Amino acid sequence: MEKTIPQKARQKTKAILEVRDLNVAFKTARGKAKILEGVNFELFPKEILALVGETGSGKSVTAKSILNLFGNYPGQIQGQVWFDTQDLLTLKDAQLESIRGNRISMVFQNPQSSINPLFTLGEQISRLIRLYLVPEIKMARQENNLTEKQAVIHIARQKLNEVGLTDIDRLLKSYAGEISGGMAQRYRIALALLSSPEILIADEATSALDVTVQAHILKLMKALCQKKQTAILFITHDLGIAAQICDRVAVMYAGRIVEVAKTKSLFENPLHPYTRGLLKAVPKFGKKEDLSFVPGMIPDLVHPPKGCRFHTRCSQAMTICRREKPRRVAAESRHDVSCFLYELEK
Amino acid sequence: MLLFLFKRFAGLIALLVVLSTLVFFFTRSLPGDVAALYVGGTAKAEEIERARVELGLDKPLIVQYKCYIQKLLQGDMGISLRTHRPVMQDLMEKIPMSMELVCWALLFAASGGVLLGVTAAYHQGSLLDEVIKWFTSAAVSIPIFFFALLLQLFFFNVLGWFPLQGRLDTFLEFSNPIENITGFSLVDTIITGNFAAFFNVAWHMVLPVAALTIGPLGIIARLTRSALLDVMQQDYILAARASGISEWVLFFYYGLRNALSPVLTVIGLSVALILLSTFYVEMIFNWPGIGYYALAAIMSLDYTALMGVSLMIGTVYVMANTLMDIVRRIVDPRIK
Amino acid sequence: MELQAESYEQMAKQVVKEHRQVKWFLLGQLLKRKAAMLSLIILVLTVTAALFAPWVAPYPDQGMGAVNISQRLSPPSNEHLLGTDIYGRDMLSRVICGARISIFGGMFIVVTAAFIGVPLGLWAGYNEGKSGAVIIKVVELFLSFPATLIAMAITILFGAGWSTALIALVIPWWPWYTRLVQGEVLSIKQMLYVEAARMLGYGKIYIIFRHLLPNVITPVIVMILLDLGPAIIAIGLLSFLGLGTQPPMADWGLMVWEGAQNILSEWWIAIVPGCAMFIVVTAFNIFGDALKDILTPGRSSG
Amino acid sequence: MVHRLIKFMFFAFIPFLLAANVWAAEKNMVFASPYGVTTLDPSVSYSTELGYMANIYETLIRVNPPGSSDLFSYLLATGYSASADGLEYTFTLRKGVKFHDGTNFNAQAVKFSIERTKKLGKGAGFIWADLKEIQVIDDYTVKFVLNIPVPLPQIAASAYASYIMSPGVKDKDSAWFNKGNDAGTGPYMLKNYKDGESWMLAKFEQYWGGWDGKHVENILVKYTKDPLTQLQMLQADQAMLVGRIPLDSYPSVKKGKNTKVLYGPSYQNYMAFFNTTRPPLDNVKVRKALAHAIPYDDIITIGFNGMASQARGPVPQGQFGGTEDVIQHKYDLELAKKLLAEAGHKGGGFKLSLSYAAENAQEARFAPLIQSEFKKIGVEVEIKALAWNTQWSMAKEDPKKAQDIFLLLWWPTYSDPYETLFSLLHDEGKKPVWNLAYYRNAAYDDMIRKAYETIGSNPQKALQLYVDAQNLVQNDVPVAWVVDIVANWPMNKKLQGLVMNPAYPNVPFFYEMHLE
Repeated sequence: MEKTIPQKARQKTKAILEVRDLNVAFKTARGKAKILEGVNFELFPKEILALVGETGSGKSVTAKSILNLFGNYPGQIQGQVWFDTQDLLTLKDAQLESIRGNRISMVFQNPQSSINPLFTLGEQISRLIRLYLVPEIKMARQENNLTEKQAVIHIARQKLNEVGLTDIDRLLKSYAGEISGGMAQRYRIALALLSSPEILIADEATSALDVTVQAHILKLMKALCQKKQTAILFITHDLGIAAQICDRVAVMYAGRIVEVAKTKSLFENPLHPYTRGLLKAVPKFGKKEDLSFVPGMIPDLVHPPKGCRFHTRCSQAMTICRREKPRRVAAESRHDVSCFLYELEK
Repeated sequence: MLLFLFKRFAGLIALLVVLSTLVFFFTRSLPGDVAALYVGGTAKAEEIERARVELGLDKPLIVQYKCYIQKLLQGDMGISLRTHRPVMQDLMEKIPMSMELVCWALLFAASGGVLLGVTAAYHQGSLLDEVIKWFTSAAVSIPIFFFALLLQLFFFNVLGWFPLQGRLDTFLEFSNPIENITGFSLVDTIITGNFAAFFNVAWHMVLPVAALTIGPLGIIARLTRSALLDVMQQDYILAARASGISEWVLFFYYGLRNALSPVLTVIGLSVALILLSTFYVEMIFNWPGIGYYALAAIMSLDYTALMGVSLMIGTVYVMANTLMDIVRRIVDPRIK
Repeated sequence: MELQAESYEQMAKQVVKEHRQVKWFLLGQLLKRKAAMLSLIILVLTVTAALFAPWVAPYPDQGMGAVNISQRLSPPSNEHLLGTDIYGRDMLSRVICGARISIFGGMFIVVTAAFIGVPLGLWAGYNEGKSGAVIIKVVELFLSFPATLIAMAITILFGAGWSTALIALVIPWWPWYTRLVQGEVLSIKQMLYVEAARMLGYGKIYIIFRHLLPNVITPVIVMILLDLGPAIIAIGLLSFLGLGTQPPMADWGLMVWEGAQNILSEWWIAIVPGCAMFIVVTAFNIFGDALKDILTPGRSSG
Repeated sequence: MVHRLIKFMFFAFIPFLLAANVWAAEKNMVFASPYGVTTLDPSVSYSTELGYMANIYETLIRVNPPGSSDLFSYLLATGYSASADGLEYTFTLRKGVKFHDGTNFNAQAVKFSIERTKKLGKGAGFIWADLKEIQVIDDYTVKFVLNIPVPLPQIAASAYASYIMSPGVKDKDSAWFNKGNDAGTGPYMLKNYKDGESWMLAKFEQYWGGWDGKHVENILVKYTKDPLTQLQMLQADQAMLVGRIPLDSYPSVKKGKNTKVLYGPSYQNYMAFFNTTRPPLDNVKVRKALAHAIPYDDIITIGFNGMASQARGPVPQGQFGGTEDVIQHKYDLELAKKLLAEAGHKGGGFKLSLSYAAENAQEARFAPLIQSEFKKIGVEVEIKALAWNTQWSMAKEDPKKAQDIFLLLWWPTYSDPYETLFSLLHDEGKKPVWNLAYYRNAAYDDMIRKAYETIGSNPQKALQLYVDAQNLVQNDVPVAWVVDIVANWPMNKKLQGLVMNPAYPNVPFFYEMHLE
C-alpha cells in the first residue's frame, strides 16, 4: 500500500484518534476502485463510537486503514490518522508494530478464522504475553516463584479467566477448529485487551455469532473497556446493536461518512436521506438481516457516481447532487451531516 | 496416525494388486507370443514350446495368475524377455542410478521452487514478481525433451561447459572405476575416496539434473506463490498483524508454515513427474538408469520388464504421496 | 423453511443471471492484460494457420509429408524461412501442418475428457450413494498413478499411432474433470436455491442440468484451457518415444525427435518445432491463467 | 558466484582430462558401441553381440575379406582336408593354445563345443543340422562327418554358432555366461561386465598369437545407443571407434581434424517383403510395379548418405552368388504405372500397410520415401513403426492380418548364399520364420538345394544354379531388394589396422588394430 501524506499541522483537540481526509483506493483488474473518499471522524477517550453502513460501504477498510493493515496489497492510502501526537500513516512498519495490538487493538468478524489454525491457543497467547507483558511476567515470577514459561501460562490463565472462559487447561492445548465461535471471540477479546490498549477497534466483532452469544460478548466487551478505560470504535451493519451500546454513531455510505451524531439524536432525528432509509428498514425483533432495504445497490466504486455518491438512490436528489460533492455541515449541535439539503438550508 | 498409516499401506497393497492384475491380463491378451519373444531369433517350434513350459505359459490363465501373484509377493517379477535376467535384479541395479538424479532434481526443484515462490509472493506486484511469473510460466510450458536438447546444444555445443552425456568419462571407468556400495555414485565415490570420479560424476549430473528440475521447479514456485498469497489474505494473518506481530515474522513464519501443506502435496506429486521425465532425460543424456531401462523395454516390448517398471513407479509414487501426507499431518493439526 | 415456488424460481434465475452478467463483464478485463492478450493473439493466429494449413503453408504438400530431396538440410533462407529437414521438406510448412495434429489433438483430448468426466462428476457429486462412491473410487485409482505412464502403457499394448495415443491420453485424463466437478457440486449443493429446488420435489436430472451444470461450467472451461498446454505436451511426449503420431504425419514432438539427431549441425530441424510447441503451450498457459484469475477469483492457481 | 563455481570445476577437471589422454595414448582404447548384448553364451549368440564374441572366442578357420589371396585364414585349425564325396572333413588343430580359464585347447574341446551348440539348438545352432558326427582322431586332429555334402568350411567359419569354448563350461548354462563370464581362446577376455552399460575387452596374456608388435591391448566398450552421443564422443577424442553416427554427420566426420570414416564391403542388405497371400499383392504385376516404384537413389542418399547401392537380388554384390547376371528392377514410375494398369489397377487406388522396425534409424528414414513415391502411382501407404519383435510376430502369425509390406535388414550367418536363399524364400507353409512373403516355388527350393549340395564338389555349377534361382525369384517379385549397404566405421585417425570383413558384419577385430 502506497502512502501519500501531506504534512499538515494538527489542530489541538481532545480526541484520542482523529481521522482526516482519509482516501483509499485499491488497484483491481478493472481499474482503480476509490473505496474511501475523504473520511473524517474523531474518537474521544473512553467513548464508544459506532461506524455503521451497508456491506461494502467502506467501514472495514476504514478500520484497517487506521492501523494500515493492508500489507503489500496493491493500493493507495492518503490522509491523516492522528493518534496521540503521531500521524499513524507516516509511521514506519516497526513503529506501527509497537502500536498495533499494544495501544490500539482490533477484534474481527470471524473469530475462528482469525485464529491461526496451526498453533494452539496457548502458543498464540503466550507469544503476545511475551511481547507486551514483560513487567507482568517478571512480577509473576517474583511473586509466585515460577519459571518464565509457568509465569506466561499463569498470566494467560488470568487473562482468559477475565473474559469468562472456563476449562482453560484444555483450551490452551486446543486449536482454532476445536472451539465454538463464542469461545473464540472471547479468546480474541482477551488477546486484544491483553495490554490494556487505549483503543479497541471491533470490526463486526459480533456479527457472525448467535444472538444470545452476541449479547454476552457485547456486554463483556463494554464492561472490560470501561474497566480498562479503552475507547471502542465499533463497526457494524446492525443499527440495533449500535443503538444499544454506543455513545455516538457515524453512518457510512460508499466510502464517505454521511452523518455523525449522538446516538439518541441520530435515532430520534435522522437527517440524511440514507440514514432515514436505514432506520425505516431496521427490523423489529432484532433479526439479523442485511440492510439492503434502501432501494438499489451500492454503486460501482471503480466508476463512482459524480457528485454525491448517494444521488443514484436518493429520493430527494437535486441537480446539484449530481454535480458536486456535499460538504460536512453541523446541522445541529454535535450532529453533522453531508447533504445538500442541509448545506443549502444554511 | 497408526490407523492412517495402516489404511494408506492397505491402499497401496490394493492398488498394486489391481495394477498388477490389470497389467497381467493386458499382457496376456496381447497379439504376439510371449514365449517366442522370450526365445527371439530364429527359434524353432519345439524351442518355443520349451520356453513356454519354462515360463509357465502352458498352464491355464488362472493358474498363471496365481503363480504370478505368489511370485510377486516374494519380490519376484519374472525374467526380463530382453535381458533374460530377473527383472527385480535389473531394477535393483538401475534404481539407484535414477534415484540419484531424481533426488537431486527433487531437492533443487523443492528448495528452488519454494524460494522463488516466496520471493515472488513477498514482492508481489513488483518487477521481480513479474519476472518470476514469466520464468515459471515458461518452466512449466517447456517440453522436457526439448529443454534437454536445448541444454545440450547450449552448454555443450556452444559453451562447452558441460559434457554432452554419460555418467562418467569413459577413461575414468578404467582408471578410477566406481565401487558399487550403495549404488549412489556420489556417495560411493566419497566413501571410497575416489574424488576424481566424484567430481566427474557431479559434472556429468549437472545437465540431466537441470533438465529434470525445470518443470517441477516451475510448478512448485507457482503453487508456493499462490498458496502464500492465499494465506496472507486469511483473517488470522490480518489478526496477527493487528496484534503487532512484525511483518517479517508474519510472512516467513506464519505465512510459510500455513502454506506448507499444499506445497508439500505438490512436491509429492512432482516425484511422479520427475520419474517420468527420467525416461526422456536418461535417453537424451545416456544415463543408465531406470528410464533408460524402461525405454529399452518399450522398444523391445519386454512386457515383464515393463510390468516391473510400472509397478515400481506406481509404488514410488504412492509412497511419496503417503510420505507427504504423513508430513502434512505433522505440520497441520487440521488434517485429522 | 417455507418457500414459494415462484420465489425459488426467481432466486435461481437471479443467481444464474448475475453470474453470467458478471462474467461477461469481467471478460472485458482480458483486454487490459497485455500478456494474456498477446497469448490470445498468438493462439488465434496459430489456430487459424492450423485450420487453413493447406492455404497458409508455403509448401502444403511438403507439410503433409511429400519429400523434396534436392533441397534437403538447407538452413533458413528466403525460399525456406525456417529451413528444411532431412527430406528437404519446408520446416515452416511442416510446423504449420504439425500444429493441426498437436493443437487439435490436444483439444480433442481435453474436450473428450471433459465430456466423459463432467457428467460423471455431476452424478458422483449429487448422488452420494453407491454409484457415486464407485465413481470416486475409480477416479482415485486413476489419479493414484501418473497419467503419462498409463497412456504409455496403453499405446504399448494397443499399438502406436495418433488415434491410439489420443484415446490413451483421454483415459487417464477424464478423472481430473470428475474430481473437479464433484468438488464443485458438493459445495453448490449446499446453496439455498438448490436445497429449495430439492425440497420442492424437482427431479435429479432437472436439478443437475438446471442448477448444477451452469455453475460448474466456468471452472470446467478454465480447466480445459489450462489443460490444453499439458495435453499438447503429452502428445509430444508419446510421439517423441515413437508411441504417438507416425510419419509422415508429424506432431511437434515427433518433429523434435526427428531433428534430435541433427541438433548439433542442422539445429533448426529440432529447434523450430520445439519452439513452436513451447510458444503455443506457454500462450495457452498464460491465457488460461488469466482467464482463471478473472473467472474464478480466489482460487489458488497451481 | 556461479561463474566462479564453473571455473573451479573446470580447473578441478583438468588433471582428469589429461589422464584421459595418457590412458588413451597407450595401448588402450574406448569403443562407443551401439551394439547391445542379447546373450553371451557362444552357442546361443545370434545377434549384435557378435562384435565382442568374435574378439573373445575363435573359430577353427575364418573367411578372409574379399580380394584376399586365400579363401580362409587359419585360427584354431592349421589346415583341413575334404574327402572326395564332400562328406568328411578332417581338421588339424593348433597346438599350444590356451583357453581363458587355463585349460588347453584340443580336439575334445572342438567336439564338446560344436556338440553343445548343436544340442542346445538355439540361435544359429541350425547351421549344424546336416552334421552327422564329430570324431576325435587324436588330440590335435578332428573329423567332421556329414549327412550330405554341405560347405563345411564356410559353416565352421560362421560368424555365429561355431565358436570353440573350454570344456570347463560343461555344466554351465547361458545365465552363467550372461553374468559376464567367458571361456574362449580369443585375444581378449571379458571383464567388468555391466550389462547395458560398459564392459572391458582385456588383453589375454597367453594368447597364442602373442603380443609382440602393435596391438590394441584393452578396449573399454561403452554401450551407447544414441548416434549423436557417439558422434560427440568421437569428436571429443573420448572414443577411438564408434559404431553409428547421425547419417548427416558423415561429411563432417570425413573432413574432421581427428576423425575419418572407413568404408568397406558388407553382406548386409535391406529388403521389402510383399505379402503375396492377399490382393492386390497376390498379383505379380502389382508387385513388379511396386518394385519399379521404389526410389532406390533417394533411399541411398537419405537413408545411407550415399553409402549403399541398389540391390540386385537376395545375395549382395561381392558375396558368392551375388553377380550382375541377376535381373534388377530399376526405378521407373512410367513402367510402374503401366504395370499397374495391366494388372487392372489403373491409377492405383488401393491402400497398403508397411511396417518397419522402430529401432532401425535407416528404415525410419527411408520408409517415408517409399510412401511418398508410391503415392505418385496412386498407391496409399500407411506406415507403422513397430518394435522389431512386434512387427515380426505380426508378419509371421496370420498372413491375412499381416502387414502388406515388411522391411527387413538381413545378413547371412555364414558366407555361403544358401542360408540366405533358403531362409528368406523357401516354402515354409503357413507358419514362416523368415519367408514373410509367403512365397512358394518348388522349382526354386529344388534348385538351391541342389546348388548347396554341389558347392563342395563343383562351385561353378553351384554358382550358376544360385543365379538361376535368384532370377526365378526376380520374375515373381515376392520381395523387392532395396539396397546393399556399404559398411563403415567412423573412427579416430590414430586408429590403424581395422579390416572390414563382410562375413563378420560389424566386427572390429581389435587384435589387428593399433594406435599411432
